[in-house]
Amino acid sequence: MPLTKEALLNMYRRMLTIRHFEEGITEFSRQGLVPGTGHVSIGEEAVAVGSCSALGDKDYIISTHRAHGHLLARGADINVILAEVLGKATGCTGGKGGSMHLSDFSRQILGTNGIVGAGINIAGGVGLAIKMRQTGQICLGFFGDGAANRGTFHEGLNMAAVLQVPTVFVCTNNQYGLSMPQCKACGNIDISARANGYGMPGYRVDGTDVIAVYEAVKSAVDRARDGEGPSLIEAVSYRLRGHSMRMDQMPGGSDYRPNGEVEDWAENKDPLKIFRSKLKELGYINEKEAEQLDAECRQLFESAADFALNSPEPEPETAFTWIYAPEGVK
Amino acid sequence: MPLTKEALLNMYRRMLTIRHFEEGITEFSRQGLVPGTGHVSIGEEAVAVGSCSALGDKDYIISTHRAHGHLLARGADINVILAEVLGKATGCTGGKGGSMHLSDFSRQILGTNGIVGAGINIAGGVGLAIKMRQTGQICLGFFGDGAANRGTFHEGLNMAAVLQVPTVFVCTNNQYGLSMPQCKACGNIDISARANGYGMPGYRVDGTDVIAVYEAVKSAVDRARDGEGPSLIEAVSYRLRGHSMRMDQMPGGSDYRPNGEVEDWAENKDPLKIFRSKLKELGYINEKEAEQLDAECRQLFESAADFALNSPEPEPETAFTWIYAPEGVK
Amino acid sequence: MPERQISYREAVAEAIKEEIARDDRVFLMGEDVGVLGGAFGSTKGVYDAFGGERVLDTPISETAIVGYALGAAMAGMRPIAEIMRVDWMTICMDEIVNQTAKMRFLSGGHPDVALVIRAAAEGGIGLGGQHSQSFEAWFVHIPGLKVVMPSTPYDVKGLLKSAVRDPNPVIFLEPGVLYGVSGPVPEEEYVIPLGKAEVKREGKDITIVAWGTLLPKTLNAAQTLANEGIEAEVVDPRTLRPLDIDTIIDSVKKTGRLIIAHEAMKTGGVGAEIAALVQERAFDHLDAPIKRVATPDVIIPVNRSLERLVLPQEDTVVEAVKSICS
Amino acid sequence: MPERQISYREAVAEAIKEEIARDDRVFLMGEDVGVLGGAFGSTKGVYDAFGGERVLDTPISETAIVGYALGAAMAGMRPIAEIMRVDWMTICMDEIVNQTAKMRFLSGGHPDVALVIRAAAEGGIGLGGQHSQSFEAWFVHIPGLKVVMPSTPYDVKGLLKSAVRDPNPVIFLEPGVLYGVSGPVPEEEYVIPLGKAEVKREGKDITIVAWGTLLPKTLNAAQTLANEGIEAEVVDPRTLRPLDIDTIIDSVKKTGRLIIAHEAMKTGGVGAEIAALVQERAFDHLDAPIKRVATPDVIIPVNRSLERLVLPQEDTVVEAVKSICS
Ligand SMILES: Cc1ncc(C[n+]2csc(CCOP(=O)(O)OP(=O)(O)O)c2C)c(N)n1
Ligand SMILES: Cc1ncc(C[n+]2csc(CCOP(=O)(O)OP(=O)(O)O)c2C)c(N)n1
Ligand SMILES: [Mg+2]
Ligand SMILES: [Mg+2]
Repeated sequence: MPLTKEALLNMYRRMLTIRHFEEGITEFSRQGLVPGTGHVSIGEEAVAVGSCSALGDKDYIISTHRAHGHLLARGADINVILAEVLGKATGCTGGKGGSMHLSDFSRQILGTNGIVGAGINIAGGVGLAIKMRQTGQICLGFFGDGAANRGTFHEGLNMAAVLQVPTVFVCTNNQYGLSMPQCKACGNIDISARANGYGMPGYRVDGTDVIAVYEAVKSAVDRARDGEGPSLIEAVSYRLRGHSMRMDQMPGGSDYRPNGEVEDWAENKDPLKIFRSKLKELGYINEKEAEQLDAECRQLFESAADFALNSPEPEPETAFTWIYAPEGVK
Repeated sequence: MPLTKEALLNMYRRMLTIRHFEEGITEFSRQGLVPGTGHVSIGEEAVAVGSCSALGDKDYIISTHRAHGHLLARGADINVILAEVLGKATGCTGGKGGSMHLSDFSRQILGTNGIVGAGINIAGGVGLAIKMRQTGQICLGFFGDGAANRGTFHEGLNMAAVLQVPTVFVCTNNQYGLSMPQCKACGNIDISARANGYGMPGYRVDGTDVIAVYEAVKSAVDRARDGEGPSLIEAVSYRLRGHSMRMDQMPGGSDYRPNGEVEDWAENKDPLKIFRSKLKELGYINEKEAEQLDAECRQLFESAADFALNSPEPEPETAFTWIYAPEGVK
Repeated sequence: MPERQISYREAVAEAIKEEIARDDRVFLMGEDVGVLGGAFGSTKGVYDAFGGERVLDTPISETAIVGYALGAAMAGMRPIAEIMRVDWMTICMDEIVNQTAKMRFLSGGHPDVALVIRAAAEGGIGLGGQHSQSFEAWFVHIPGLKVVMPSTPYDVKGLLKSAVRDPNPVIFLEPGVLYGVSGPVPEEEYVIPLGKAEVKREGKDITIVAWGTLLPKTLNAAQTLANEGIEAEVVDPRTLRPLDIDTIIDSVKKTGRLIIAHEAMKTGGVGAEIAALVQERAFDHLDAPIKRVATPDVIIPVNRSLERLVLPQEDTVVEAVKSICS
Repeated sequence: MPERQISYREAVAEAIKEEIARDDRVFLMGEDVGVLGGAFGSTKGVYDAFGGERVLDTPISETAIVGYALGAAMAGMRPIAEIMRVDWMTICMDEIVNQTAKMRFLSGGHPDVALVIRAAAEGGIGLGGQHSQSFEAWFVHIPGLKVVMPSTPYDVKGLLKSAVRDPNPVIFLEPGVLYGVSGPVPEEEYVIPLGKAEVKREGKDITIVAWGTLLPKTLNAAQTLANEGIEAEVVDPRTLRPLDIDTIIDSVKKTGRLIIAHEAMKTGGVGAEIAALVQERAFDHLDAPIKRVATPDVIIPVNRSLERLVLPQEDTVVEAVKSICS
């Protein structure tokens, strides 16, 4: 069933929102407003939006350190997410977790992670609970190409296959793990080929094409929902910015990439540009509408910025809460 | 180049030696002479001997908790190994490591391991040193089908492929990891298929056929020696005894196997029986010679038993040595 | 009617069975916990009672065992995950320390981080350096975790049931050498609250805090000492985090002397923490330096006499007491 | 001529370069240590000097990094392995604790177990719960390891060179927040022996043992206290295993009072071990209970003011001193 015009425009809107959000926080980071660091996913929006569009309302996601896009694609409250990135009391963890620890339980977003590859097993475990409780949900677990070389990938995917849990594993292959080119980090650059070792389907898809991502993830989601177990999807895209906002501001922090590589991808494989052309081709949007949408999404960020910048700092006492459950919780 | 009669008989002799050694210590264990536990590899001798026969004198091995066979196949001193299993001062670690920690540096046997899957990375690292030092050796790392589900397998094999180290990974698929049937522990029962995910050749071979094992390992060894990097070999065999000598003595300690399975393998796929028939077929041995060889190998164990049983207990002071290097070592 | 006697391992299995029966969110997962009934027999009968839906035999994948248990907890289950031995909790420390212990905090107060991670601990059965350790000190260092280490069949049953019901992640350590030891366990259901020490023997001359295998050894030592006129009070913390320091301090205020006895390595063991706390809070009540009885800093050997030599024994406790009670 | 000033991170890189140049068995491996020069810049220039043969950028595979380093050591090399942050040493604790620390013992005295495992430690830069920890207490608990944690450019250079030459495995922890701090480091080669504390400031009223980021904070606190008439002696152990307890005891015998200051969590931190040792060996010399200054048992928050609030600061040390020096 092909995506409707409305659905496609909605996807485009989400991608634009992510782009504006991440450009905005990059600027905030330069101004010293972001405590610690943060990892933007500019260039990878099609993976976030394509994947999350394939989910039902009740489905779970688990994500990584590079998660703003996943959260926004899944419909998390932009105000709350931005406030968290700025370490404010109104953020999803009250400013305690920051950019690497975003969540929204009302949307089944169970959390992101500062440890590369740690979410893979958790996503499998969420799938296990779904299976045991027979709720008909699925869980989508995001991770990166770098994470695919951690033991957790192996243990988590094999366990998922063995237990036949309804988890879809989505690897955003943005071609770098910090400074390490994926082609030097993996003995075989085709990460999806690893799925066969676990007896699970693996698909490699163009991660700059949001529709292609959607379709691949959708078929994996359907499969999982039908009780046929987990799948691995590798979405090949490119990280258009530095590894983190902090590193991008460091001298030499991005010197590890071949000359012209970033520019080439930005020019020719920016998922937003590609999708915009596609929408125009389909006659779903014209230049003026596109610009209006762009402005709307920029406005979403601006108003979130208003909210977050004006939000209070967390109260000192909050440093000591949530370490254990409040007494009496059962 | 086909194996000579002498080489084949030598291989058979080694297999017999292992069998007698492990039957002997099983009896010692019943008598309470083995501290802790020990894991015999009865039924898996062809993997040990086939693999080690493919190595040159200077090549390294790294092994597992189920290692007596590997040590004896590699030519370690049977007296020293037996003494170690019995926890005696004359053992390779002076009775401190026991059956799970066997080594013989004079034969490049760098050690075995009580942690399932931990040797895989170590074997890769030995390969790395070989490569850096350009010594022309190779390293063979043994591990089990259960270990193949640990993250160390994944990290170790991928790293080996990335660094192109001369390490040959040999997985003895004896079809069980303790009580867990391999077919229930691996999403895909073909462990060798995982090699492709790392861009490394993977072979699955009949692990009850010592010549088949030899040939597969030999070609991987040659490849590694030629600078073409690591390989994975899965040798399918069967563990004819319980998981450990200790568990074999516990009530219900082997109830997890289907009725008749052990008997069937013992009857039809015992690697010693198979190899003996083969040797007879080739006209390399007759029944009488076979029996004589058997007696000789049994005698090897008897005399090792004499040595080990009469060896002294370790001195109390030795409990405190080898924790740090002696002062002054550089 | 004489009280029913069952072994420590039977008490563990019984607690698990009762909790699975009580709450349909509770399940058991780990290596060989199902069909086999556990490598040490501590889950015998659980699979027979509940089958493969509630008792999952897993591959040898310690990071996945804990990671899956955590994920399942976050989606509303109450897993009991077994890592066969604490020695290989080394493999899943990220899952325990960075994920499980911090999940509530890092997800903004997520309510469902209720899981128990069980493992056999300590040595004494000749299994050597990689199968005889005790890392309770590591877990005690980690905010977000609770750490329990019971030494009797009665305690293990009551504490394990509480651990399963606790809304926090609990590291539950079972001294392997005690699995075969029997003791009274009533047929009726009971629970023992986490975080409460028990005075296992009253005495006025010295306080000995002991847990794990050192608890029974210390009780024997106290008997020997009593014959020589020294009355030791033996406190079993049972839970090491949160630690019931008040019970310990109260006892020290009475006796003026303290020994802490555990099997873990001396340097950096939990004995250090207790000594540090007691000297801080009962400085003026101490008549002698606090002593620690523990394994000297070695690697546990397989050979039986060497192992016996390095692990603290009843005698070690007796001698330590005499050295500060003269 | 004024002494040369370089940063802590430059001192690290210089030590590594000198050792690689000195001994062809030495090499560096880890994530992003090569082309990038380290995620925190602490290996900048090493790759340029020696290239990919002696400086290996690895995949994100912490178990393989340590396991490979160990294997390479066993076959005659002297690896320096970097785990980017101590927080993810959680991932390779088996390789560190069960393999590396025990390899000599379990292989019957194998001579070649010489490797250094480096990592950035501690918080203070807003990186939150999984990137701000300090686990020196875990490693101090493990026989077979040495544990070093230097706080100045001078110390880190001299100690790292010794660590590389040491025949034992060394866990080498570098407080991340100090990478940018500069200090005098001579051009000429020097080494500092492992296991020797240094009295960083003399004083007669109280002894403060401090390491990591707490060392500079404590030196500042000592200055403040001096203005108020309290002369603190500041001892930096530098190596935490083996610990130079004699230097600490000597100081306490002189001052009669002791505070231990570290950034790791209070419960189960190395402060407990030092307190336990000192009360045992200098019981009669103590005029007040030993106090510990440490992070209270929390999870480090990202928000800057909350982070500042939970981590011990100069003020925290000053107040602790006043509480026992009155
Ligand atoms: C276990 C672990 N190792 C290393 C790091 C440091 N680190 C943070 S992100 C990153 C790169 C991750 O690469 P990838 O999985 O491809 O995700 P990407 O950053 O490209 O989105 C590294 C090495 C970490 N946080 N956790
Ligand atoms: C990391 C780890 N997990 C679990 C164990 C307990 N254990 C010892 S041997 C074994 C089975 C190993 O299976 P496999 O790798 O197939 O080797 P096999 O015993 O069949 O030779 C298990 C689970 C261990 N020693 N180490
Ligand atoms: Mg990446
Ligand atoms: Mg097996």
